Amino acid sequence: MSSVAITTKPKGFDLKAFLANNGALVGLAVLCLALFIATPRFLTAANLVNVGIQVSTIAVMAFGLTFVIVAAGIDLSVGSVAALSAMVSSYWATTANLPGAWSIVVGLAVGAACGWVTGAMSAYGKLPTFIASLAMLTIVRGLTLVVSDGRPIATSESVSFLGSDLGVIPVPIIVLVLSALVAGFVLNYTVIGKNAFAVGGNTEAARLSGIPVKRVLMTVFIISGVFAALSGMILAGRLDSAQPTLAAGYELDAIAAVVIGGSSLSGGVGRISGTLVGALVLAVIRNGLNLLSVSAFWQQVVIGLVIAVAVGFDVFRRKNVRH
Amino acid sequence: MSSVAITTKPKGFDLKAFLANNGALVGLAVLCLALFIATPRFLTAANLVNVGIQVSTIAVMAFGLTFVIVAAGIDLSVGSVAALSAMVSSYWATTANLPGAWSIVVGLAVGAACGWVTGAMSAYGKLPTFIASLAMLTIVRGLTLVVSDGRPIATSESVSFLGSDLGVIPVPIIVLVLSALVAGFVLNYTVIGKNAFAVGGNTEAARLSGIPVKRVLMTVFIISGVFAALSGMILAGRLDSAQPTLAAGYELDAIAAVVIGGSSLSGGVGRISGTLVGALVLAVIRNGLNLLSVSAFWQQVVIGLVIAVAVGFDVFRRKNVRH
Amino acid sequence: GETSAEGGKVTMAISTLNNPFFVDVRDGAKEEAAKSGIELNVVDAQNDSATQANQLATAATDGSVGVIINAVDSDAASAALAPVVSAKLPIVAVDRSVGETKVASFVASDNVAGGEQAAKALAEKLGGKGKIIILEGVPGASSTNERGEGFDKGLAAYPDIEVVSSQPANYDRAKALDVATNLLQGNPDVAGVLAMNDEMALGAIQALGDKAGKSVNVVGFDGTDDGFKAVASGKLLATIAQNPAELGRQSVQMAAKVLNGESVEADVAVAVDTVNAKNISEYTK
Amino acid sequence: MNSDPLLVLDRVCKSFGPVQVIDEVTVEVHAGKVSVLLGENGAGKSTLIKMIAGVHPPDGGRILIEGKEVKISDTKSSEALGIATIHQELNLVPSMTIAENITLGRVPRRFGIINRREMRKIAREALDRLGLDLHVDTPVGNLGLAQQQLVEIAKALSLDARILILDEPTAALTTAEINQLFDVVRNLKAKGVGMVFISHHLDEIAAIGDFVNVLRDGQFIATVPADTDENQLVRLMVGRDIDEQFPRVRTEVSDTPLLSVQGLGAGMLSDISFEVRPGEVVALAGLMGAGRTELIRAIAGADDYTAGSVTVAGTPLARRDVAAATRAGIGHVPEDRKTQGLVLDASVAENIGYATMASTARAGLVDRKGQRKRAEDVAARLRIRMGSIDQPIRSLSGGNQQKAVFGRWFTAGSKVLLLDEPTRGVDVGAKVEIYELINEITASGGCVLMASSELPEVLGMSDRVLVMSQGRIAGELKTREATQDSIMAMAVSNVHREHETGMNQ
Ligand SMILES: Nc1ncnc2c1ncn2[C@@H]1O[C@H](COP(=O)(O)OP(=O)(O)OP(=O)(O)O)[C@@H](O)[C@H]1O
Ligand SMILES: Nc1ncnc2c1ncn2[C@@H]1O[C@H](COP(=O)(O)OP(=O)(O)OP(=O)(O)O)[C@@H](O)[C@H]1O
Ligand SMILES: O[C@@H]1[C@H](O)[C@H](O)CO[C@H]1O
Ligand SMILES: [Mg+2]
Ligand SMILES: [Mg+2]
Repeated sequence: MSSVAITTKPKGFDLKAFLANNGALVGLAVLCLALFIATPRFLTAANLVNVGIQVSTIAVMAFGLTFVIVAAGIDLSVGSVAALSAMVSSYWATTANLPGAWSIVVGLAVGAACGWVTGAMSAYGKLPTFIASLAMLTIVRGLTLVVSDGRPIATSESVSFLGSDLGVIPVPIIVLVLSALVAGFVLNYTVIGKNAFAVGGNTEAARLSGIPVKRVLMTVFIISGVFAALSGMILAGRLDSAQPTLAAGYELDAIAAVVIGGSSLSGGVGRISGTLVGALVLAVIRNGLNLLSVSAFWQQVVIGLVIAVAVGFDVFRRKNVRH
Repeated sequence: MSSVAITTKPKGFDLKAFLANNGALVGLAVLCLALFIATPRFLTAANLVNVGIQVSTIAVMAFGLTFVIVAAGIDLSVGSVAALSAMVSSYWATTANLPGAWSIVVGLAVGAACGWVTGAMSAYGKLPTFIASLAMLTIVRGLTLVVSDGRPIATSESVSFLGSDLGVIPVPIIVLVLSALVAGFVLNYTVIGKNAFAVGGNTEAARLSGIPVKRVLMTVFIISGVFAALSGMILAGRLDSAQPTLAAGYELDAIAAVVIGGSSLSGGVGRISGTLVGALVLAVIRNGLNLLSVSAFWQQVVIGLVIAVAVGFDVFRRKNVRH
Repeated sequence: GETSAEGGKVTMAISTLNNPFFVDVRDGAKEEAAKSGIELNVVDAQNDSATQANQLATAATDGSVGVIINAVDSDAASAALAPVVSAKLPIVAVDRSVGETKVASFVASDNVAGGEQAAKALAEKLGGKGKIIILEGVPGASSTNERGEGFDKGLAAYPDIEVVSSQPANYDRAKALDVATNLLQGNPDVAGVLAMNDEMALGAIQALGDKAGKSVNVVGFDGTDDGFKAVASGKLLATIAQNPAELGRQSVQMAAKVLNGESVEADVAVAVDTVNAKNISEYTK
Repeated sequence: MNSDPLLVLDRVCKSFGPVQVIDEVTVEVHAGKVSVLLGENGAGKSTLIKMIAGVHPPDGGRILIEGKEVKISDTKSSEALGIATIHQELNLVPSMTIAENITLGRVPRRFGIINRREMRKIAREALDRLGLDLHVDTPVGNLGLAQQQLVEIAKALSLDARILILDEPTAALTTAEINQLFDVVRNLKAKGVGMVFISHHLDEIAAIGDFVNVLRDGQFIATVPADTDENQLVRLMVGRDIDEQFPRVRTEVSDTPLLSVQGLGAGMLSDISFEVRPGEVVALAGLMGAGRTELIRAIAGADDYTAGSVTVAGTPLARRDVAAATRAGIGHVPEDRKTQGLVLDASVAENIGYATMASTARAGLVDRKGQRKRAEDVAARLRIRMGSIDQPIRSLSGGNQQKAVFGRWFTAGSKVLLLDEPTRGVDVGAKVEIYELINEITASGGCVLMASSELPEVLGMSDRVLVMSQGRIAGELKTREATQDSIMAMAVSNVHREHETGMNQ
């Protein structure tokens, strides 16, 4: 019977299926509507631009992380990698006085190198990705402090550009959109992406089908490192300064964004659009709580609840659709 | 045929098997020997007592966490739970002026309640434990700030006792030893512990054998919450004050201790003695790096490397023994 | 300006509320705001510059008529304040400077001077010689750098005092306990501890146990309630008392004045005092 | 066997640590012929074919392809040599579609960008070869076990290899799909493809095999023609005679039902009512996806149901409560022992003890001594072959693992045994031992409900047969009066009538 049931394809637009597949999006819409009713300040162009800028760093970081999570890994080092990349790129231009135009490339290379190391630890050293990236979280933060000697370094002009405005449009939003497109394309239309899904869905099957599992692991961590680096440079660019504590703890937000967006931590499932929505959910909540002048302490409580409810809703929804 | 090889039982003491099963312990011994050679200050009674006190908080926290990890879960909320428990127990005695003798019990109850909530989110709400406990990390920290209004609260006498000395022996060390015995006993000799192993080894098989998987999940999180609370109160007792930022970030150290001690993040494997050794490895390294006056920045790098190497060594060793 | 303080919303962006010092700053500010009829919206950056940047951007568009900032990091604050500057809202900085950004008023204690006073208090007690250790604040925070500068200045006059180690403990008591314990282990003959705030000083006192105030002297900074208690009990040699509530009150006063079109001083220096056994009774009532 | 062989495994060896699993075995594969590997569970059949597939390169001996020595170091190089392998364990990515799974590892691409249309085309063609009417965009995780096995086969076929290896491809299939598969195999034979085939079903060997290589304990025993008498094959394989393949001892059946299911409905199941009496073995037969597993799981408390009731010895059971079912005397041997039956890294003793751990505990303390003794006793009684009761159950052969799951319910004193494909992938010798366990249960007044896709097993071991179709009970037969044909006729009976309701869930 299943063969019969399964061959049936939806006729026309299936609202129920759409809602079921876009739980986070629905949640986001509800959230925005609630805020729109609660305060007139939410739906102003200026505020929406704010949200866009604010979401950019976590979202870009989370795009890279999506690859790792799809491949059934986790990358706890993204916050530290963001800091080191921003720091080295600033050191390069400001302290070492090397050509500032290259600083972004240098930062991205640092991110790729960090990803390479984490990937190698997990692919060749056979460390669980949780441990490999936990070790890197500490190591890379330590290196950031060593490079900076614990002091902020001014960013180069090209990094500052990443945090500035281009006419009326803030550069972080442009970078965000481009990153989403590139990440989405790579994840869905290229062999790199498909291989990540296969490895995450069933590593052994992937291996037996001739997919180079180790290389796939290396690749997703390098991608994660590069996006983390980009995110770190946007952040530093916005502050015109690379801080030794930059993006500390952001890994948890980025992971939350990916998971709220519908990726499964057990691998094999994930979408860049979902991750973007997940990051937006977090940013809109933070923004809204500030607009509504909710006390800083209660904000943390509310954000935790939202993470739980958003993912809980997603789990519930999926269960109900399957059967 | 395999039966032949397997029936061979070790005659007398099997050094190779011992080493293979106690990788972290060997690592610890090597570490201690190296420090003993490097600096005469290491092997003084005073310094060893220091190490003992310093290890106590992370170790006690990690004991509880071992239960969760054995059951194939993770608990990121332990640091926050330690803080809230210490804060509420101090609030109870100091601010609300209720009987101070009860404050430890109140603190432990807070820990149990937090564990109950995390457990319920994962068992009944079907949230991945990573997400449930991540949400709790934020929520519980927020509540700690709400309760304390951001200020430290002086601890009650009974909590201060947890951080004091009993004759020449520091109470944290006594609590550490007792906790290890209790945790080890529960994990190995009771139905609670054995159920945690079964659920962590294969949840579906455990469920189909009639093991109440949900209740087991609830139980391990409650245990984790109680040990986290105890650890938080030791910490506060040592400071005579419950701090709103108490134990922030300690969850990563605790997880590292459990994993260095040989537990597997995929569940079904773990030992309390291993966790103790894991916590000691981290504490001895920190202590040693300080004795050797290594800069704080490089310390982070070294600690990350040690986590990677320790777990890597363990992975390698197991692979070589299995086949 | 054409606005008036009465009834307007002012956003106060604080670096972190996980520290009693800033809770006092906030409370002083709230008190003053209630008096002058200002709606004070307090946001907490949890010591993260980027979070602060986000909060300032929100403040620029959410109807706030003015901003009071306690920067996480002085250099980064400049860029973070850009949206507030372009929204032409008046800015008052409190406790920490904000780089090049032009502010209506900067209300602060002099951290360099305070650092110098702290160093002097310890050095004199030690008779101008001996080994000491320094506990630093959050790396990169301007108060860390400024107090460090003050320590250096103060110690320059005492060439026989040797700083055997200087390590960050992030203004955190628990962190300081472990760091101090370890440093003392490596340097058992230390005679003094110079901590960049009271929380860390108290952590060091715990690490010292009975030695605190006897064979080893500790100096803190801030003048928190716990700090004063420690001075009174003789465990803390001295603390450089800032008056955080006063910092908060003054910052709101300055903001109110600007909003009402009155002129204000560009720099409001709130006095720091060396509080020790001699004058402690004036501070504890 | 006279022509030059396509592939030769020449005196290959393989050890895992100290354990030598393959000891100087020589096997040949010829074009257009099916070379069967026969041996007990754990004899080394899968290990042998993994050498060809590039999973476990041999540590001794040579592999020759058309007379030339080759090194097959990984799966890619095996594929490059024109070898396709269907592994014993399913190797599919559940979250990916059928099309993605079929093209796994060789997605049609240009400059790294995937060509989806081409991907679907390859998949469609592969499914058509097996006559499978599945949509290529269906996620594989939504398919039943049998359908997944067919997708796995389709995937291997789509490689157009000259050497095809099939490791127990029929274990999860029912007769209809097996016949379909054999048609394809014959077709490939005609095209000159050389094949290696592994199965524990002796009748299948005669049906498509050409010659049989018998292994025992990792050693090569003999190569004999495929039409060799079954008893002779069994003797070669297990080293002794097996008197009877289905040693059912019928017992007195009392009247009061032990297990009673009334009006049960859940998911695809609707209105299921029947009773099983003490001393009785009732078989559940049906086509793939008929709903047998769902029924067994609902009774066992593993899944919820929406209508009806389950009663054991007069006491109604709570829904979806395995512990309650266990206490009432139900024991459940699930469909897939690896994922649902065993904690693979735990010891044999622990695996046997899970169902009795809580009930024998005192004040929350595990009765360690008692648990161990009970496990040892039951292991001895069921003749579980192992080195020690403390070894990880992962290291036991499949048949012995299966017996340990039985052992769990023996120790628990279960009176109602629910068996789901109890002998899937189990060798002839071990099968007989499992059948004897079934006899023991009924002899001691228990009863057995057994879902099985192996009709000989159904006919040989049950007393009554319930035939399921489309989630309903299509009819009931007395085993004595039943034949394979009468069961099959009933199994397909109302397929068409139910079509409509079946798809609207
Ligand atoms: N990776 C491995 N590590 C250790 N031992 C192994 C490994 N793989 C197989 N074995 C052992 O090798 C022996 C042969 O296993 P193999 O899977 O080849 O048997 P088989 O003949 O295919 O059995 P079955 O009929 O149950 O499929 C068994 O004892 C098994 O436990
Ligand atoms: N989670 C699920 N999602 C979609 N379909 C399912 C799910 N679970 C079961 N099915 C379908 O329900 C049908 C009944 O499955 P069940 O396993 O009970 O059948 P069966 O008679 O035991 O057959 P077999 O085990 O041989 O496949 C199958 O066609 C299966 O594909
Ligand atoms: O002035 C404050 C306090 O000293 C506090 O303890 C840390 O941050 C500084 O900026
Ligand atoms: Mg096999
Ligand atoms: Mg079935």
